Amino acid sequence: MTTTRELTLKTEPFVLNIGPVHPSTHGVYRMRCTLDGEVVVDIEPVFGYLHRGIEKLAEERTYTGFIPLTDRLDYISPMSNNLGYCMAVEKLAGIKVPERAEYIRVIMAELQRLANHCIAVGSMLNDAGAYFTPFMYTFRERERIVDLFDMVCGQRLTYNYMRIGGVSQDIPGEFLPALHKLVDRLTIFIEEYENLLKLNEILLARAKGVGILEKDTAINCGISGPVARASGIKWDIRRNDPYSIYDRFEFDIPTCENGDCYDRYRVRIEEMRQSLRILQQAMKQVPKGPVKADVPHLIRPPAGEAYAHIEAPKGELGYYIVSDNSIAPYRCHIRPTSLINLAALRQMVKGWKVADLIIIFGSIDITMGEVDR
Amino acid sequence: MTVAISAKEIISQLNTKFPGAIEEAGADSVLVKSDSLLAVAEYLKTAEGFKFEYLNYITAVDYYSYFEVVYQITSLESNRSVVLKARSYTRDNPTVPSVTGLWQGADFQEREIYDLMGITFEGHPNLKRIFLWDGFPGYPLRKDFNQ
Amino acid sequence: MAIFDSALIQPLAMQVTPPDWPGGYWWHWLFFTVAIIAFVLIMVMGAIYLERRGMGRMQSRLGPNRTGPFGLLQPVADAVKVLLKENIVPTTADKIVHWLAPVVAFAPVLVIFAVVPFQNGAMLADLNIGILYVVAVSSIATVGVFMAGWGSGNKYSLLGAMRNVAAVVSYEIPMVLAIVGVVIVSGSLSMNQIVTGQDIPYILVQPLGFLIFFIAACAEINRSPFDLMEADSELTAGFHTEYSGMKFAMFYLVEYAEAIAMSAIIATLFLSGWRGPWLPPWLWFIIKTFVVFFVMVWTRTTLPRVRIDQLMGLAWKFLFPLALINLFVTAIQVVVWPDISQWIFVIVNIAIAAVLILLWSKFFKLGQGRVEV
Amino acid sequence: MKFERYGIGIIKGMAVTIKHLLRHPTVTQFPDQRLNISRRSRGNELIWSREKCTGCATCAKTCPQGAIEIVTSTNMAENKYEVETYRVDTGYCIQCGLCVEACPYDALFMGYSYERAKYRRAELVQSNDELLESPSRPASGYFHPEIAETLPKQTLLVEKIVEKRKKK
Repeated sequence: MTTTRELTLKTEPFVLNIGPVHPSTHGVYRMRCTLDGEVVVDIEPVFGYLHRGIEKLAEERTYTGFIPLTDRLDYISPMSNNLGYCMAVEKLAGIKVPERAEYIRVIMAELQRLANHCIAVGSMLNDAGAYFTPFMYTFRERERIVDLFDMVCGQRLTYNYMRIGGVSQDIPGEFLPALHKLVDRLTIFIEEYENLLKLNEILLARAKGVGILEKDTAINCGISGPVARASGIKWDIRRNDPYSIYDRFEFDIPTCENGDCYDRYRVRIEEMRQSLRILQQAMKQVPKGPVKADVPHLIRPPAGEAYAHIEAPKGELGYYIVSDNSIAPYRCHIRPTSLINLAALRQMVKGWKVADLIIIFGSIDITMGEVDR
Repeated sequence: MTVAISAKEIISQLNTKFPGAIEEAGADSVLVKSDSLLAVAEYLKTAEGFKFEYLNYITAVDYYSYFEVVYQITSLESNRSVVLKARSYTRDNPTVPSVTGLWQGADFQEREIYDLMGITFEGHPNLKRIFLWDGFPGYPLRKDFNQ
Repeated sequence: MAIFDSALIQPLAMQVTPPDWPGGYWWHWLFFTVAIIAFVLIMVMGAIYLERRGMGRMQSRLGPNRTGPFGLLQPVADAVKVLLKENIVPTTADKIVHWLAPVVAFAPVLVIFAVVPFQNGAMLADLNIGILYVVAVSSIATVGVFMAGWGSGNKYSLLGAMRNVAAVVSYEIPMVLAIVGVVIVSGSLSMNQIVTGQDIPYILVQPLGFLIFFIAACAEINRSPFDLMEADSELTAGFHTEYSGMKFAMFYLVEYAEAIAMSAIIATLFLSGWRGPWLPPWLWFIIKTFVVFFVMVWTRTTLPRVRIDQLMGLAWKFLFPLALINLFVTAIQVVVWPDISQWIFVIVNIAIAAVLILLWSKFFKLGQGRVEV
Repeated sequence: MKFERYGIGIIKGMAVTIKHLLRHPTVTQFPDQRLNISRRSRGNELIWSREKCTGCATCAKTCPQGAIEIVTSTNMAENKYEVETYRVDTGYCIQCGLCVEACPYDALFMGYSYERAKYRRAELVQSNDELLESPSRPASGYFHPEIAETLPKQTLLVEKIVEKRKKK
């Protein structure tokens, strides 16, 4: 249902500056919105408030020394960042990762996806206005996941767990029992969380049909991850370009057709279920063995270039590394999922109201650490 | 599995279609002359049998003697990808044609490269600095950037 | 409770006449003015405590529990803190309007309580047009809110204030129509007589009216899911973005005092006010007020926020026709079968309400609402 | 038939929140109740063992932030390096733990303690004896499994369902 502009009164557009300090810009994103009353006529994104020059810093660090900095890219899902970077360097240097390390990596990446989607879904629903309740529930579950990360690597936010050729330490003995309990707990939690807002009439009114991203636009803009899958693009790097040991697990790729905010929320919830499926399979199969290939600390990959990409929780996360056979990358480009997913935001929000702008923006799920790098 | 399309596969087709446009064909990448980049990219995006409609990323590397802009494009249907490269041999004002007309997703990435590497993308509708402020001295990702 | 006993023996038809107090009218007015102000302030503290603790527990947190026993003194501590804060007036603000707005918003809320019966006849003024007076006075607070939004010179504030005005103007109509249903059944506009006439709580006799009144009341006092005026995720804080210190405290007070006032009115109109077995009447009144307020807290915790056009659509397309039908049905019942036991109407009205809501829900659709720009 | 538009969804959601009202909250009141942190916790301060350190400076080379400064001199009599200064600028430290991993002589440990904030920036630069292990700054089990075994078991939220939480 669209109404044309002629039916309504002529008004004077004015510019509203949303961000960089605003409760729902998820960091320091800034949108210079031109509004006509409540209707968004145009937005102009302004980036750079969190720019730290990480790509330049990579050129001044050793290959291993850059891993802690990848934690700071997408600080919601550092494990995935670690994984992507390590895979790129392994591809460059031709390192084979031990079996046990691969399993641990997959477990960590899937837990990270759960943790990320917890935040993504929670904060999107919080942007829709449910007073912090969905956010609190998902955050509570994220704490449970983060507990396990804390157990294996000793930090709760900047994990720095993956290493080139494996992972830094073996998982402790109490990890797998705790993971079993966690998977059970999360299965129950998702069911309960579905009751909370899945069929809520107000959420349906707010999110269904709002901020539609057409399939063609999504492809043209290079959108990836849950946002693309919500628009009907059945594209998951875990399945289309299986890395690590993802080809050994059974899981589905949830997709939706409409590409609206509600679909993006649904896709994330479904992905959480699929992640739980992968975890259930993976934790039964973890083999014994070493967790790290014999890689020198100051690794010197042969000169060349490599691009490795993984299906990070937010989409395709890639690292393009050029080596000149020194201890530091010659060039390390990070394919920023969040930045590229923002490319279609302008088309998505045009003509919607300010309140919709917030929920559409929330449904894309970006992290400013990755946008600005 | 995303098969990196072997450059030899498409090089012959590209050579017949655009004679003289290919500078060099690597193992999995095609180095295109920067003035014919747009035509090649458009052909690869639209032509039957290729349909490379998804732009994974754009990046640029400073090799001192030249700048190399790297495009990876993927065909979602046939699950194949190819890496296009274009070079600019000047350091003063390197220019490469913009592909924003073909892939809208290139918008921010080209702005980022312009901001950090100083490569001008001809035909970009809104080529401004994206992360750094206007008037920032120099381009930080260049190898000769002096802190 | 000796002071109330004298009030109890008053005849029901006393209308405006205050009870026969020793010392005459003036003592009565003085006593009830002081009592109302104290009541409002204490109830607001209780409400804030209830909201923060209750909401905390619903979100699986604790809520404030540090100040005093069980955190009961938290509202006091908050009040002291906020009163000591610096009073900031933005340079672009309209100084006089900015200063006047909290006062204009606060006064009418206190005035509402003049006609709320705490016990039989225990009220400042038993106006024979009591409920009309409530409707008239309660909309004045909107002027204060709009003054705050306009005077702040902030675009967020202005947007919030505009939304508030639009909402209040729209929701007055279904609200008044719902009240008229009650008035027809009870045959009086006086709050006290509405209570004395409620042998069956009107929530049963007028289920649809109650629902409409509750929704409209929530919208009018900016309670979630209609808290668009201060939508924290969209407009940071809406109309009181630019307020600090004492003036902010006034707005905070208004917010909760309005909620208490509306809860009190709902308790009076639909939950048979101070009537109830065993406990003293004033306690029944307070309990019922808090029960209604708790429902408001509960909805605030659970529901996302609606959008402004959906808010309007709900008022005009959903509540307004239903309120009209409810009014007609009630009028017919009262006129045609004046002597039948009300219990029959209870069953009939609940059935009618269920059918109407199901029917309207089927045709009424919110959502979409993109404007071509 | 889908009951999508009759308020069923709203009622379901409200049932979830009211259930939570009766459940025990998940939070911990921090200064009073303390959960056991991870045995591998990468805490605030680095712990250095003077006896084991040979002054090889692998840690300094590994540190991505360049926060470790180490000055050695040769002790000709015993034919070994002598560490004169071992200085860590914890203000620059990002607690990545790479130095602990890299140390070939197990002379470095992450700290198990937390709440080690300082009032002055200068106090963040710690050297020599300040870095040794002490009762207030125990060593963590990060990359030292033998220490990890001695530390108390980590409290897991998923295992510990809140009721049994005691006040310390």
